[in-house]
Amino acid sequence: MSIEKSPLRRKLDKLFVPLTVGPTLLWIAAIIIYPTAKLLLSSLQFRNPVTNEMEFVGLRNFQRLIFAREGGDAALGVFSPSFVSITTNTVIYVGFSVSISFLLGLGIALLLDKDLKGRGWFRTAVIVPWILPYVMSGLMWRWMFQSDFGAINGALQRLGIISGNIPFLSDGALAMMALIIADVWVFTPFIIIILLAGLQNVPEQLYDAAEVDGASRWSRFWNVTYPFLKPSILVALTIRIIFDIRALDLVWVMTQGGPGKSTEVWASWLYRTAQVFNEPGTGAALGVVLLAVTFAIVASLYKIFGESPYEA
Amino acid sequence: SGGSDSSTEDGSGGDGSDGESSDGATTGTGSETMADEIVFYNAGSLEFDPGTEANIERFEEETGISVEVNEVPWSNLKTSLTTIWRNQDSTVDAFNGPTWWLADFVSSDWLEPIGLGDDHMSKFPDSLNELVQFDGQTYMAPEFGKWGSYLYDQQYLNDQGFDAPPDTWDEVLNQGEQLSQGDKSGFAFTWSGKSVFSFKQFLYQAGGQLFNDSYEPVFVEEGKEVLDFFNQLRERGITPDGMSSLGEGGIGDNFIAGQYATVESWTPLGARAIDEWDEGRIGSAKPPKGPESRATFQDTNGISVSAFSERKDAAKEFARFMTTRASSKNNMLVEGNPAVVPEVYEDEEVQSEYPSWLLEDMRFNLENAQSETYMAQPQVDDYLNEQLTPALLGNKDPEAALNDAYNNIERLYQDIGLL
Amino acid sequence: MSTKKSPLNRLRRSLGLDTQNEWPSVARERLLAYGLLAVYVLVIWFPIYYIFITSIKPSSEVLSLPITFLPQNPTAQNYVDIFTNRPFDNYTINSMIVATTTTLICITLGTVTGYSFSRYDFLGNKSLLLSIVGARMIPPIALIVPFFQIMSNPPLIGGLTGSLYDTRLALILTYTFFNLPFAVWIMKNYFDGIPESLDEQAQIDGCSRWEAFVKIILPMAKPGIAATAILAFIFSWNEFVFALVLTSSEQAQTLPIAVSLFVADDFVDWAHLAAGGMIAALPGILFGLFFQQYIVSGLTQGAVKE
Amino acid sequence: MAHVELTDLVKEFDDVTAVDGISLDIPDESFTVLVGPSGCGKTTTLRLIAGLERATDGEIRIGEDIVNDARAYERDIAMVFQNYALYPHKTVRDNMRFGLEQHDTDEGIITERVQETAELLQIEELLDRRPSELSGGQQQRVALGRAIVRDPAVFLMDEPLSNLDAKLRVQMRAELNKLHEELSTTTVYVTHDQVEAMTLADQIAVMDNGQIQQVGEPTHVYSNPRNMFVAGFLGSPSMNFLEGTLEESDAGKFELDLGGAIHNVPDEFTDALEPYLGDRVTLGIRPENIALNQDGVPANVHPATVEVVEPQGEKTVLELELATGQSIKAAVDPDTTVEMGDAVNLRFDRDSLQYFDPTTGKSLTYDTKIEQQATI
Amino acid sequence: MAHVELTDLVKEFDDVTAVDGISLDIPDESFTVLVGPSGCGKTTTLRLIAGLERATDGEIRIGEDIVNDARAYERDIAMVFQNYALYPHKTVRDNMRFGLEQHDTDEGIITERVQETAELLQIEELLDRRPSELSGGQQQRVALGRAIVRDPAVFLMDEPLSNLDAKLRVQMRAELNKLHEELSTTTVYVTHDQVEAMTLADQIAVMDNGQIQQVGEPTHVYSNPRNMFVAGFLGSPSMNFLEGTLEESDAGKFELDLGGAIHNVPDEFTDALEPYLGDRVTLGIRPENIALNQDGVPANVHPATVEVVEPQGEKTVLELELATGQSIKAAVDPDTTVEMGDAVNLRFDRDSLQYFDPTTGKSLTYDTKIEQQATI
Ligand SMILES: Nc1ncnc2c1ncn2[C@@H]1O[C@H](COP(=O)(O)OP(=O)(O)OP(=O)(O)O)[C@@H](O)[C@H]1O
Ligand SMILES: Nc1ncnc2c1ncn2[C@@H]1O[C@H](COP(=O)(O)OP(=O)(O)OP(=O)(O)O)[C@@H](O)[C@H]1O
Ligand SMILES: [Mg+2]
Ligand SMILES: [Mg+2]
Repeated sequence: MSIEKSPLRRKLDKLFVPLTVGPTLLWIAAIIIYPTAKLLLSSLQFRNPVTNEMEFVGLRNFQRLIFAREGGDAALGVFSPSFVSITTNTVIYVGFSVSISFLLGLGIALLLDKDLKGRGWFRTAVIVPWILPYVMSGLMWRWMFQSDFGAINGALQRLGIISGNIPFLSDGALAMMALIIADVWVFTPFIIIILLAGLQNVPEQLYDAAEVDGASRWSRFWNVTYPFLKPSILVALTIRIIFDIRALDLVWVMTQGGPGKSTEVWASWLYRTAQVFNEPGTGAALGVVLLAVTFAIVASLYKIFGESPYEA
Repeated sequence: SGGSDSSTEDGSGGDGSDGESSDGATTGTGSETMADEIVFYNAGSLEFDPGTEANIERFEEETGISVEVNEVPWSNLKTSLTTIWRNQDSTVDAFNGPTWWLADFVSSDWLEPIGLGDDHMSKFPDSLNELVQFDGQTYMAPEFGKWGSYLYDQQYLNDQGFDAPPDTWDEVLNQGEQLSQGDKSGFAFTWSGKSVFSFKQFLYQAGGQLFNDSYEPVFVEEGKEVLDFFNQLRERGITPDGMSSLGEGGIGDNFIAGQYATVESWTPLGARAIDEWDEGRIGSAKPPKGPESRATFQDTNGISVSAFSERKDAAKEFARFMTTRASSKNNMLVEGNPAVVPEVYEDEEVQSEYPSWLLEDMRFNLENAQSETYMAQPQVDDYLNEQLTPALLGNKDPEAALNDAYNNIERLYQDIGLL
Repeated sequence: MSTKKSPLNRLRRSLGLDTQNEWPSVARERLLAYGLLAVYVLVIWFPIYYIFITSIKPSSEVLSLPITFLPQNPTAQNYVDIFTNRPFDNYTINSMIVATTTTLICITLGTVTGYSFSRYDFLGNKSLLLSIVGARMIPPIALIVPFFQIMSNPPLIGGLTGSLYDTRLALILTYTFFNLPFAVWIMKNYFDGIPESLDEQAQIDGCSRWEAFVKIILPMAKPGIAATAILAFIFSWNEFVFALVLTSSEQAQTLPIAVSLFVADDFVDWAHLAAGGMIAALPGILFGLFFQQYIVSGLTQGAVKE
Repeated sequence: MAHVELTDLVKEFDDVTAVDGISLDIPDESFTVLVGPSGCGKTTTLRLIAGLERATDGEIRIGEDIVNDARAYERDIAMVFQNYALYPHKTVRDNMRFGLEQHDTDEGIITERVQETAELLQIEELLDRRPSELSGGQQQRVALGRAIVRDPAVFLMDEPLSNLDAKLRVQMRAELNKLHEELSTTTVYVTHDQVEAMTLADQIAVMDNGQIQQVGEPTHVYSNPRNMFVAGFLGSPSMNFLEGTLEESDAGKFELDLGGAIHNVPDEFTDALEPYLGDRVTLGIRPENIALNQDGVPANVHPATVEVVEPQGEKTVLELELATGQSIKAAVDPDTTVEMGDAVNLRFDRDSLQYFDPTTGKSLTYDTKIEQQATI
Repeated sequence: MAHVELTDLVKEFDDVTAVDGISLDIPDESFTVLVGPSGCGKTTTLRLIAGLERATDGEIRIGEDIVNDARAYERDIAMVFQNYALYPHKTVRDNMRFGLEQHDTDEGIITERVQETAELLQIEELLDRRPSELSGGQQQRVALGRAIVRDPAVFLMDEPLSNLDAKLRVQMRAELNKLHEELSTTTVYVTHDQVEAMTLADQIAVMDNGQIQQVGEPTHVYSNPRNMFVAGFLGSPSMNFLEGTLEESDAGKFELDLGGAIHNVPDEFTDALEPYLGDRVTLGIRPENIALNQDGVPANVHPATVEVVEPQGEKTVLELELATGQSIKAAVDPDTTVEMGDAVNLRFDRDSLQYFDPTTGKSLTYDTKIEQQATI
């Protein structure tokens, strides 16, 4: 009598892990294997536009992509100039967007975690920029940054801060700044959401313990909030960086990588190469490079933030 | 302009008044074997292509073939098509796009020769025919022109004491300086990420070319002259700050808002200005004469048929129908796109709709437009853009920019075995 | 002491103004927080405001200088236009179906799988998780062509369904693939924060793994699920590139495509684009509000705080 | 080190008044123990002193300062939490170091103090583990260590030994005692363990329902409860209460009619009890003050029947039924050989008798006893 | 209801062997109490029985079945966790209902049982609160309620009363006792409270270091510890140990030379101790078995000086120094009037003497005493 012997329940229970993990694995495997194989294979091929043949070229795509050819611009060393400049753009774009939106998002999340009346409304209000289709946001910002009819020039003039128009999207540095502003605007809510959810996991009593230990606000943040927030920070930063490295919509809609190549980033370059230039091989090679970079970044984020507070 | 417009055009087209014998002749014979539906990919929403829309309606009515129009955002149509065709998919029967995509598509074997004989093609200028033919086969039927035109604010010019717009490069510089006052700029281009197109037409005006017949890039010498001209425009404050602007949305709107004295712009800005401005304020001009000519850059939209289509006959019929003289005229009347058939400019209806000076300049552009087809066009254009933009903005030495572009293109061509 | 229970005090307390029972610094900080949040919301809403007033300006006013921050002649014409000239109802329905279905699949699979990864040591646990997340690290733009191929000629179900090109199902399958790894990962991290002793107590109370999960852990994971759901929804709601290549007509095209159609090669119809954008934004905002409820309820119940 | 003074302190939660106006003087260097039934507000009182809750009303003074508005980290206190509240992500060592680091203690001193404290608490070997790898008692010792490693103005300890076994508990109690003798840090200590309360406290405060019932030296409070609550709360098994009517005997002596048995009231209480003649009065007698007098000797002897015999090791508790039908407990020597059903005579130790007003619960003889003790 | 049998049970964590081969028979309907020092493996043993940990080795049998492979939910047990583990998102009521709902109990019965149990535990008024709004003791009662509301095959309780005040604890203990008498559910109970162990247990198992040291009836184990660990662990203050050399006196009697004082070994132990003549032997005597014999009467009387007087209410504990310099504790009547520095004579109750091997700790006289008890 003491031992329950419902065989079905027992069986289902035994199958818990397979049943919960299986479908997800199958789904992902079913849909990923072919494209990945294709990606890897393509990265070793080159489509010759003249003969229209896919030729096997080994690692030459990577070589062409990353390294300077003989007689290339010596000032830039062994790397291909466009690779260097686009990589620099990407680093600037991702670096600034992610860090600004992270700090901003963290601040807002901490504010929203407070016991405020009407914080539900604030939360919704704060999330909205992220809910708008990126394409629309990108166009909206392009419209905002427009040099004559744009709201930003308009507002700055109205406030008497500037007299002429600033050609935001025509100047390389300004265009990058505009992109970063738009990106921060769009993606900060994501950070807020993830961190807010994470803040729920901080046990209240530890704040008490830390206060009694004499910890200042700052120290309480580092010693109590932060360790419990780490898993969420990991999620937030990882997803944010992965998304931004491959962010295409905003760039494509706002600047198409221009003026010149001053806002060209890996993602737009990949898109341009693979889809516009119809060079699947180089595109795939760039994809593989991007994959490797992403892996490296995620791995190091994992190293920094990967430990759950309850883990030994 | 709405449905009533197009239906009257229909009537007149059906009259056969333009006397093209092939028009309507093939419809009857092919109809038994022909599919009764095709899928047509249009760049952007048809709402902004009322000319095409009106012609499709006529086509459906007259042939009984229904056209499923799939609207694809402009900047991504090529991506869509490339994806589909790389998978040899038969989803698309026909699409509408610019001539400069052709070389790539044709070399990838993605397009079907549309098989329109001289009957049909001879009404287009030779320069245009050259662009759409490869190895003697026609791959695209030209639908309407999109080349640059030169427009000016007549009233402002008069106020400044000019009765005509600048006619030569030198005049552009000299008048421009006087015209640029206060908020106004003397001259503006459409350069949104497409500096290469503006560059090309000035290159032709300077007597240059991108490539010679053996695929060698040859633009550096004349290119320097062009950039020198641009640089002076910028340095003397004739062009607005940050010359690479936001495309028509920026240039055209600013022009209408009264920001510019003269512009080089994509049509149909002229038609818009006529609607929005007081009578007689808008003026048009032929391209300024460069060292060599008054060429403009030939950009034409046309209709092509997919090599993977399973309804090629119907698609070809569609391509033909959309590019008859009647359709061309209809498109121009409905939307204001310059016709690609010279005779259309003589049509009475057209002449009554548009001022004669505008028609004259449009026709002049059609006949004097130049273009080139070359392999790996997107990459080549990208290499040029990449270098030209900083040069145009004054961030890079023009000569260095041109040389870099030259080297990159040369290497590209070496890579793919053309050189 | 009886005064403490007066209605006035109750009111003050419920408004968070009760400095009597609470630290003055907390009350001060609360005011500061209100202030900062208000400023932040104003700033980030300015572009939305601007796009909104653009959408109710007649085209002529949109492009006239000096620009106006209060519309001079507000009009609904742009909205009328986009619904009469464009199938915005279809686009909206497509977006809703695609995003909602994707979200449901992702949170269902994401929660159960994330839970297993959090609680059980099974074979290759860590590396398996890594490969699931790794699958998501492949830049999607690099997969456009193979995805098109799979969808237009689906390998497993192809015989049954035929091509999935230009169907909502194609988008759902694709988006699920892109979101599921993140859903698993976020939920795994979230469950890591819920003490295992509660699972144990549930077992003692007679729950099988399934029951313990569904009845005890799941309700506590609401904020995490809400965050995941929002993530999946927004991704699907906003996705552009795959929607572009996998769909071609209004039977499957989504709002981002619809909005981008207002951009012609050489012309942007700002007024109508703004109106279309506002329409595209609306269901998303409503959805956000809806899920927002879940986050808030998750929080106010103090769900996970021990 | 500091003197702590609570004046009319009130703390309300939404609909609960957890602390309902308590005033308590905690002298510098004293060891004050709070006892009281579960939910009476002990933890809340500690949290108010700590500065973790803000007082709804009243005043808290530490040293010279009114600290109502000071937050916990400004108050220089150390606290042992009832539920430990260890940092799960820190090792035991780091849990203990943390408070010292916050107070900018020298690295050398930190290491030394942590080591010393760990030895004291017998947790040296656990220093590198995380809380999740510890048993309940081990966690509790870490929580205690985290507090005593510091040198604060006030220690607050909330049932810090509740999860330890008796032996360890005795050791720890002794260590705490020694520690307090050495450092003389003002300490407020919550416990539900009688022995802890008795042995550690300089003063004991008995709380009930958010209010303080009595404050004083532990033995004093134990022997002289002010009311039935205190009398009943302290001591285990708790004091027996027998209610009866107070009458004057023919001999002019007072006696309590327990309804079937007569209890003679000692003479010294006559004055105090006089006003209650004819009223109901409750007699209180602790189990350990009841002797089994099987030989049957004089006054205040009540016959009873043994109902339950409960050997508890060091003593044996008997449950007995008086002739009046009332039930009463007695704690006797473990050697005592009685069995269920045995008839015995109970002798109440007359020095330990207490009398209460059964309606208000107030002790009627408190003042008399205090006076007596003073005169001795 | 079921009989539980543990055989050679082992549980290893990464580098700790928490349970190190224990065998224990828990008869059906019995109330078995596990006691032992902090960290000795009590909780782990409960968790093994519950099915929350998987045994590294050994066998667990509940009723007829070997349940090593059965999961917790299949074992039909109810458990009170040391750290409560209340569902934070459920009200007290729902915390209590949940287990019943899981076992498909009738709605009517659920409501009734929850109400009854809440009354029993005095938490009726808290039923609609959430755990975070409860005091420590209240939470613990909810945790207890959640278990006893059910009717499982086995109850496992891990220090379920540790956070309650003495009075409530006595009440709860009585309720648990009553409950067990009514339902007779097999119960395994961990406590560090001597009194709880003594009063509740049918059998008591003393653990140390992951091993069981002794099992038996509580009073039996208390009076007849098998080794010094058990002897020292049970009882508070704990047993005094005095080490000396066993010698034979001229009179042929055995005596222990404590180094300055001589202790006479009762005759009945002569046989048992014979092999140890000339060796070191430890004498054990509980504090409550030491009487202050200030009048100076016969044998086994040791002069000592009072060092500390610790009144604990129901008794007073004295720390004394023997003439040999050894320290010893005695528990005496609270009335006893001694003061620090007083010289007293101690009399060890001869029936309560124990002798141990100081190196192995084994009791030398266990068997003799058991025999004696058997013959009486
Ligand atoms: N998850 C774990 N990982 C590693 N060691 C553990 C773990 N759980 C318990 N231990 C160790 O196993 C030993 C036994 O622990 P257990 O919790 O059973 O002790 P206990 O007898 O219940 O003690 P207490 O009375 O202090 O609660 C302890 O030394 C403890 O530190
Ligand atoms: N955050 C809170 N919200 C609402 N009520 C609370 C809260 N904290 C405590 N209480 C209530 O206040 C009263 C006093 O609680 P407190 O924790 O001070 O009791 P305690 O004396 O420490 O009890 P225990 O001995 O059981 O720990 C209890 O009735 C408790 O339920
Ligand atoms: Mg408490
Ligand atoms: Mg334990």
